[in-house]
Amino acid sequence: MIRILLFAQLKDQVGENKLLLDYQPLSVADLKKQMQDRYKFQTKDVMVAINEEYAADYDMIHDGDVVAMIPPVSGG
Amino acid sequence: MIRILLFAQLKDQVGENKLLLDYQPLSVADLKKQMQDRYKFQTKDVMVAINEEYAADYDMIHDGDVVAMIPPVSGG
Amino acid sequence: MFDIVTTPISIDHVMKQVMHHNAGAVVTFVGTVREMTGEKQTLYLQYEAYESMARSMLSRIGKEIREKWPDTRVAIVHRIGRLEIGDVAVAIAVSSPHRQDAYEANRYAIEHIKKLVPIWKKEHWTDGKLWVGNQTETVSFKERGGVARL
Amino acid sequence: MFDIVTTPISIDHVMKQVMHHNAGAVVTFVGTVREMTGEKQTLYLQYEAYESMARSMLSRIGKEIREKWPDTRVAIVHRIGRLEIGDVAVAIAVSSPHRQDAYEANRYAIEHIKKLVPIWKKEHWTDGKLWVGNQTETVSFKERGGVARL
Repeated sequence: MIRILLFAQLKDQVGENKLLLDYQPLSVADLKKQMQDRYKFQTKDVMVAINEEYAADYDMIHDGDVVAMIPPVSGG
Repeated sequence: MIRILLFAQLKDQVGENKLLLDYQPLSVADLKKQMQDRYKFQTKDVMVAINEEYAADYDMIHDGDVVAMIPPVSGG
Repeated sequence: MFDIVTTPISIDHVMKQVMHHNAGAVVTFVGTVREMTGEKQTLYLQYEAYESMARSMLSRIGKEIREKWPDTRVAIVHRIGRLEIGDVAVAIAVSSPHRQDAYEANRYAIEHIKKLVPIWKKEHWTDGKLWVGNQTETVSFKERGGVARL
Repeated sequence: MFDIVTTPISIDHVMKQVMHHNAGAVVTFVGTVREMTGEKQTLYLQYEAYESMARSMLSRIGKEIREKWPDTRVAIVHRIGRLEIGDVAVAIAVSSPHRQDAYEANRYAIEHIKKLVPIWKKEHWTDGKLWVGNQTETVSFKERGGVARL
């Protein structure tokens, strides 16, 4: 199982702040593509964190990971 | 009459915070030289303000002016 | 002190975290909610965060600063939830024996917060609302009928 | 607000002078009395000023800042008299819609204060006392038998 956290406009668009995905071997790039296909949002500017660490497109997601989809931040 | 104000180490050396000088036509450079000759302190790093405005060596001092001898400042 | 809070920030308290006998210089940055951005008037802001990650990112920025400027001390507090005009959203205090380090390290902190720390603000304007899109505030993700135009 | 005072400085009060609805960024510099400078231990400081000129120089620095960075507001307060370790000697607050301006203008203020404003500090060390010689604190006018060695 992979837990996917959504924030800000992504959360509003999907209508959920959390999604559960059955585990399958996939990279960050694969996940972004799946999300884009399913929920019709652009992921070009979205950063991904795996277990609270920013991850690169080629990083693999493992079973049990918490994956956050992080749209451009605007704190401060 | 010219009033001369002294601060910090200059005040300590001369033992006065104010000197009165009979008026005579003189420039800032002239005054510095007089002070140096009379009170034996170096005026190389001393800035001079006439009526609370920094003055250049060639500026003339006028009767009634308040002239401050300003050693290197160290506020902040 | 690196924290995400939902209650008003005491700037004094944040500064006190970094002041000590051998720090002659303390530079503080305070970010407040601005009313006007160009012609647009903000009514209030709603900040949300990925809290656990935001906290650990703030600590990491603090750690990086202490590595780059070894004699500094750093405290950062960011507020989330609903903020009104004039409210303090973030306070960053850096102390150092050297003022140049304090300015530079403080600047480093806010620039990195604006790029990396997972906190988002939703602006509520007189004529609508939107999630502010990126750290430079040049891109906006405008909500229209529930679907963002990107 | 540009002032020379003999009583403790309230940083909060200085910041409040510049905070307003359209200033999203407030940068504050606080200079405190440091205990150790290298190996030397300070017991306390005595600040003196050419007060009337110092006040007008602070105002002028404020005016220059508002000319260079038009949307800023500035407040500067410097304390004189006897200050103990940890006491606040100077507080400078600058607000601006733009954080870069607030940092730069604040830095401009402290650099100009340290070069131009007629305020002097006499350090009282464990092993003597001296007037600190220039703004970079690299030259000291050491008192020896009443005659400074320059």
